[in-house]
Amino acid sequence: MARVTSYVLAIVLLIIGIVVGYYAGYYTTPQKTVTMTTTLTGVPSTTTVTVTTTLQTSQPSTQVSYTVPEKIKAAWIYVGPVGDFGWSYMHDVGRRVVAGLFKDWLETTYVEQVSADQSPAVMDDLVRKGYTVIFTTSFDFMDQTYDKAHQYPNIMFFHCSGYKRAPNMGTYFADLYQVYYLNGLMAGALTKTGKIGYVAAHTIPEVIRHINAYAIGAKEVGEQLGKNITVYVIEIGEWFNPDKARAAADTLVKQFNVDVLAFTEDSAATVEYAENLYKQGKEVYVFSHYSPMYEWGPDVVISGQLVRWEVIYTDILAKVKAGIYRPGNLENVDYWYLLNSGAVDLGAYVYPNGSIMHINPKFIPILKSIKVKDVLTGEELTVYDLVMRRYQQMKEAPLLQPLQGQAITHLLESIENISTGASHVPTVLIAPSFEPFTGPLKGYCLPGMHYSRFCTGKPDNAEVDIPAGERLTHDDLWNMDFFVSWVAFQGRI
Amino acid sequence: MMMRKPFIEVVEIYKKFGDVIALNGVSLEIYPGEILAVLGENGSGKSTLAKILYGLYFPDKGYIKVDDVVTVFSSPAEAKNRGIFLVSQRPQLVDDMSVLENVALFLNTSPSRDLKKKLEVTLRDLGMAIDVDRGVYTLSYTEKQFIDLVKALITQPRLLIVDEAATYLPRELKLKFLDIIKKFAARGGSVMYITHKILEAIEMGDRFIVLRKGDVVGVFEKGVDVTTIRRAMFGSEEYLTTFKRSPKKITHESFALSVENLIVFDEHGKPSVNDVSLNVRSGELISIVGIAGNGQKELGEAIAGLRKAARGRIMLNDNEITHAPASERIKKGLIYVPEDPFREGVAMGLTVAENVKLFSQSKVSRELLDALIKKLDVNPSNPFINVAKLSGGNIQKVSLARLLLTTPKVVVAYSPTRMLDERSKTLTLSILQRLAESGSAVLLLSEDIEEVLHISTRLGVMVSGKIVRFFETPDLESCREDIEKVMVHA
Amino acid sequence: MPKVAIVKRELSKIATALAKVLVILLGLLLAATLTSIATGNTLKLISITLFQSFTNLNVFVYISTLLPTAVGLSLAFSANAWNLGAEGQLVFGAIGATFIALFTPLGRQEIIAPIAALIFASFLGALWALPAALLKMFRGINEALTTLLMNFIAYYVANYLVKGPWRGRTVYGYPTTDMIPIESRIPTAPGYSFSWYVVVACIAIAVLLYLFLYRTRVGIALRALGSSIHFVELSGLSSKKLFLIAFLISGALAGFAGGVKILVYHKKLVEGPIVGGGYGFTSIMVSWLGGLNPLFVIPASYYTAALYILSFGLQIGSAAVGDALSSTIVGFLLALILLADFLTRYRIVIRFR
Amino acid sequence: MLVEVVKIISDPLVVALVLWVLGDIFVERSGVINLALDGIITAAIATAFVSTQNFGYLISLLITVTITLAFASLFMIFINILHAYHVLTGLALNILFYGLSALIGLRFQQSPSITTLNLNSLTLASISILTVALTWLILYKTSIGTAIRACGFNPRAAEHSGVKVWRIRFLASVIGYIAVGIGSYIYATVYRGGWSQYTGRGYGFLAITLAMASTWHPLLSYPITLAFGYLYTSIYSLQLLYGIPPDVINAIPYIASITIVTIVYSTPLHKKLATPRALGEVYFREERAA
Repeated sequence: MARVTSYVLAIVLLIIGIVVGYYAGYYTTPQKTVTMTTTLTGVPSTTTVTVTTTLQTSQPSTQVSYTVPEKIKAAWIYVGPVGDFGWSYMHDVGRRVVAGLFKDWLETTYVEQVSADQSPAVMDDLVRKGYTVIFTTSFDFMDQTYDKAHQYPNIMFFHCSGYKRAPNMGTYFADLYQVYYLNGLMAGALTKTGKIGYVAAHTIPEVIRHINAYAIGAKEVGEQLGKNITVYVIEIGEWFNPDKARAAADTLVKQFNVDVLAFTEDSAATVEYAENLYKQGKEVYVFSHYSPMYEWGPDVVISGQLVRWEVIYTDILAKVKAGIYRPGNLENVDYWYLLNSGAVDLGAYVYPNGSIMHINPKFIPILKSIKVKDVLTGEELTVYDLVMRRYQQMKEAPLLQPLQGQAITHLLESIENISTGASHVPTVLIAPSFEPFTGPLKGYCLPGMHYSRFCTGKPDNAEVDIPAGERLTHDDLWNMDFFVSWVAFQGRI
Repeated sequence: MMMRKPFIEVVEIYKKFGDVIALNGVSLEIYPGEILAVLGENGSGKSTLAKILYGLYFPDKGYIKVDDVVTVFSSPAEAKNRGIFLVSQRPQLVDDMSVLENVALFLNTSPSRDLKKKLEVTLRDLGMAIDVDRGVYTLSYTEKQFIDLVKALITQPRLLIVDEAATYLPRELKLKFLDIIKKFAARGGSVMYITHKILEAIEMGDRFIVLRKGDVVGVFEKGVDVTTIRRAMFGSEEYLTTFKRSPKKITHESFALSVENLIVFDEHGKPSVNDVSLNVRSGELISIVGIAGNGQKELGEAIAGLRKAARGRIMLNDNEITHAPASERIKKGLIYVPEDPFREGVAMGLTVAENVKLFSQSKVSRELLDALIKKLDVNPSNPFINVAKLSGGNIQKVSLARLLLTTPKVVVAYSPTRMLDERSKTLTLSILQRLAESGSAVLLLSEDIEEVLHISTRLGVMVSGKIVRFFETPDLESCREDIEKVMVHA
Repeated sequence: MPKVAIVKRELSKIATALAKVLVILLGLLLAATLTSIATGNTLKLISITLFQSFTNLNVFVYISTLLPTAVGLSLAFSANAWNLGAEGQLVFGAIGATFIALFTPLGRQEIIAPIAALIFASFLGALWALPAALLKMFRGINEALTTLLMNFIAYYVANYLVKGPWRGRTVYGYPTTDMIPIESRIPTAPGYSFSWYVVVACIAIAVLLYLFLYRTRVGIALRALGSSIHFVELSGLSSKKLFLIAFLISGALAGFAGGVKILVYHKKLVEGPIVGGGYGFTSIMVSWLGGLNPLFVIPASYYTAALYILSFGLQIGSAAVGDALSSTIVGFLLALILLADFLTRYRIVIRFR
Repeated sequence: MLVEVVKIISDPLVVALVLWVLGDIFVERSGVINLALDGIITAAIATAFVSTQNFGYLISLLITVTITLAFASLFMIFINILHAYHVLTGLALNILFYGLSALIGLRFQQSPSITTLNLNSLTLASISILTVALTWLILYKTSIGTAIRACGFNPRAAEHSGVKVWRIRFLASVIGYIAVGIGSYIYATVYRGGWSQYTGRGYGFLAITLAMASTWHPLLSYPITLAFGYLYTSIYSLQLLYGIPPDVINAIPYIASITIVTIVYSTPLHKKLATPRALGEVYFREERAA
């Protein structure tokens, strides 16, 4: 009996298998034609604008025949879920903006929750499905993207936050340190204890820049108001861990008497924590990080940093469509977008009409009531005005604007202004007229990290002394491995 | 009696496990106040029937009629609600809980103080002094079996199914056990008494039903004789019990196995083997008997290395093995045949062939495997079948394969015939005897003097962890009464 | 009142396999239909993605991590060694491979480097499994607990290394080591992201472990350990040694997988949770999917790998399918396997009297 | 010292953790390996969050517990009716529940945060202490508890005593998952107040580990969870004061757990703690193996 049933079952299964196979086969056939379109070849366009100047020695760029396709298919790979309301979320906001803006010729897609070792397979899949522009939005993906760039010479890759580039792989990043400095100014004005906290995900140069800029700002104002500013830093060791961020914030507040917090961690946990404290009657202020977090803590968020990846994505994709960016000339494409580009901004909330709330209105009267001096000019003004003045100073960096997006410009970023030799035009401003990382600065090298010109070859905790007037260069910022001396970190209190 | 309405009717029950038909349309009825004895060999379907009546197995076809209501039980809970309870071969208690908790579990109440009092009274009335707060794992097999019965009686069931539960109890306790059951029937309860021991059945039963390979092959009234039942049980097949004690043929003067002043503690740190010394020469078959729980099991396990020896020495061919792990002892030629084939005798989940392969230190060829299966009469004979699919008796047989692969220097066996029907029991004992004849030193630890009387060259009686007396005459049968007296009254 | 009972069903092996395949296929169709209804994508698009996921050679990317780990675990589980620490052992394997490739002269020897790195990775994986095994053997401490806890510790060890002593000189302070030398990397198949060498090795490992478990006395004894320790002892094999063997082999194979991840995919040591990536836990699932039989673990790892591809593939080019929906679908499909397993092993009997 | 203890006892995260551990103890005491806990917690947190936004605190508590029970029932159907391997079921369903959590959260979210409930220390402390006491009473002093533990020790013998194993396992999961649901509710509304995709992932495994470490005994689980909670939430000051790197600090709770368990097992105490021996056993009534 059982035997008969199993034979019947086998035959039925076989039939169904054939049907299913046919069905699957039928629907997969047209796909082949889709893949064909991606490998279209043609005469190279003559409208190329080459901005590249070979600066670094690199592998000879492979000659790839390429024409700009009618419709551009671009894909984003995210390391986290879009719903994290942090890093991946903001990238996706950027993606949605360009998708709407260029909807006539741009088709976008994204893949979320991809880990480093899964990313190559995902890239394979994307290439096979005809995507020609791939944005990989995590440092973790750097080497994998680099490898795939070599494997697929006519696909354009853009990697966020890394430093490896190839003829068909560019890099981009929006850096927040200037905004952190502005946050620091306000923190210095609003702290009562003079103790300021910082919850850091990892102490990598990017975060070290943030912390230092923040500390410099806080001291600039705090010192004038007679406060002894110390920035306490706790590193939690993870990019995304709301509960640990919260525990660290709690430690800072309860054990180190900190009353203003800032953080680099991809969740709103620290803001939520401060808001809860406020409801329990304890006032601890906080700066929102990365995405607009005002809504999480309307009573405690002073301001924050905002990122607008759409600025970079619009630029890249427009240039791709125009044929400016093409596989073969991305070797020197490196976006290092600061305040002046609009890719980052000061604020914690975006109004429905698109304008930005730079400072929580609740705190504006307080900031306007505190008077300090501008250390550059000696002029007396309110903290609010100081923040806005600095904001304007850093937002203006006129000459470099059209060149931005090119690695070559990084060499010039620390040059404040340049003399033309013509007597009626004394100097031309090319970089922001104000830069937080300008000497004199004193600091100490971090244990185990010795890359910068200040710490290479020196022991852990060695003194760093940046002479007055010296402005740190792009390279110095990239390699930052020291804290300014009023940052308390890992036993150095 | 026939005029009364049956309490329960079993109608055309059919149950199949894979390709094996366990019950092939069995019908019977049980009346209030009677003891129905169900007889059959291993694998005849007795236990399956009991489990279907108790809701543990779901019948493929057929139904049960209780008080004229047609039903089938899909869980023991349902059977219990109808007043049916099964006391099975292995006491079904939760080892990790106390006696009180087990009873509370059965009665579906909380382990309260009232229950504790009630239970203590009941136990005292039955003459059992057990601390009800003790964990069940600390109880002996006998005690567990009693608790299993007692907890059933507290609920005042209408039908008590006793599945080989008394078979392995020592005589005195067995009588007590059977007495309780008889009293229960006398008060109007129904009993289904399942056994493979014909004499026991005749003693207990009011009516008899004999099963063979899932069929009812005979229904007898009180007064039937042994031969009739035996013929029904075994059919035309002849079955023999011819044991001739071979003349003592001691090949070595030295001892193959010697135990010196051995002390073994049980789970509570009380000595269960207390200062035991014994020597076994090659070619000898020595039996140690005693009522269950007097230390035979612990002695056997200590010699096998499954239990720690607290003091004393164990020597194997003049090598000390007191602290060697079990695996080491086996390699040195000591083979232990455990009582419980399920837990220690075979590995469930492996095939017969794989089990045999594990016993053997060398390669096992297909021919050897087939020969072994034939010799041991394992049914079904397919060596690539999962052991778990065999019946209990057949599993025990597979576990005996370890004795047939080599001629071991020393064999220690503890109740190896429990769970076996008479034919398999004979087979097992003859294997042990043959091993002794071919030069092994055999130590047989048992709770049943019947089975060891005929084959032992020497017989020791163990009471409370001590060997109180050795009997060594050519005619041990004549000492039977003495031996029993020593077992009970030392 | 009708009586419902679940009883065993005995199907032939072929019928079982076919029935499972049928249930899975129907499940895939059902999943495709539901997804297309839920998201408004055409059934065609979803079906194509489904079909492509199961035919995409990149399944080997996942197979080469899941298979060795799961095969090792199935050995451990059948020996009743509850090694839930594959994740940590995998991370330690990665640490071992990085050590050989980056910090020893072996790392610059072609061919020798990857082999040496994988061997050392296996060794470190086994080493990380050792404390749990020893604690169990000598102190009786639940090995499931210790191995589970040691996963987290392994994560933090890796984190400490990449941020502390092993932090690369050329990585701009990011928490990774430097790249391992080219000689020690294992090249990937053109157009794909896996290495044929590794795939062949993994399948060979599965087959060898099958032979070991089912054909050798020690292997059979390991499986017997699952049902009775005393039985194994009484067969003349030391259960403690066997337990240790089971633990070490499963640890070593997880370590091997960790080594593969470094040599093929990461090419440098990164933070623990990124190296581990949850594969250690998924492998536990895979080994049970394969019924703890190394040969069946191969299709089980293929299926799981295809589901990984599927969960990303679904997101590409279709509207409204994010990770949330694709992981729901993957969970649904896995649950269907359980259902298929049930249907082939049991049947439900309903009787009205 | 006392202040520290009070702080830990009334820490909402620790209270949630205690409830999760106790919920897990109920389920695992009945012999079911509860690996689906992680997914269910994640989904329950998402549910608690979005239902609080849509319906307010009180109704949200009801909804959270109901939905948690619905998820638990799905898990139990696989275990008890489909007779699936516990480990496999748990891990497979986890993936499903993670997905569902994100679907629920993303679909019904109104705004990124809610105002957290401000429960005072006494309330929070008494919630956890009461639950511990209640768990102990139910498990050790009632008939249901006896049946639950019997199913964890030896389902076969329990069935033989007239216990419907599947029903008791179901019941145990219902009781346990009520605690899990309340724990998740506390996490979402009292502790966090915010939600992002996959919030709460990982706590399930942590709870399972802590239950294991306390040998599934409710009274023992409390101090162990408190100790872990203390190490988990309060040791970042070590980093600032003594310069201990974060990864060493993060590893301390886990190393401490192993050490504590080793010490406990080296004392005679552990012999008194009977653990559910049949944990993970796929119980099929008609199985012929004894």
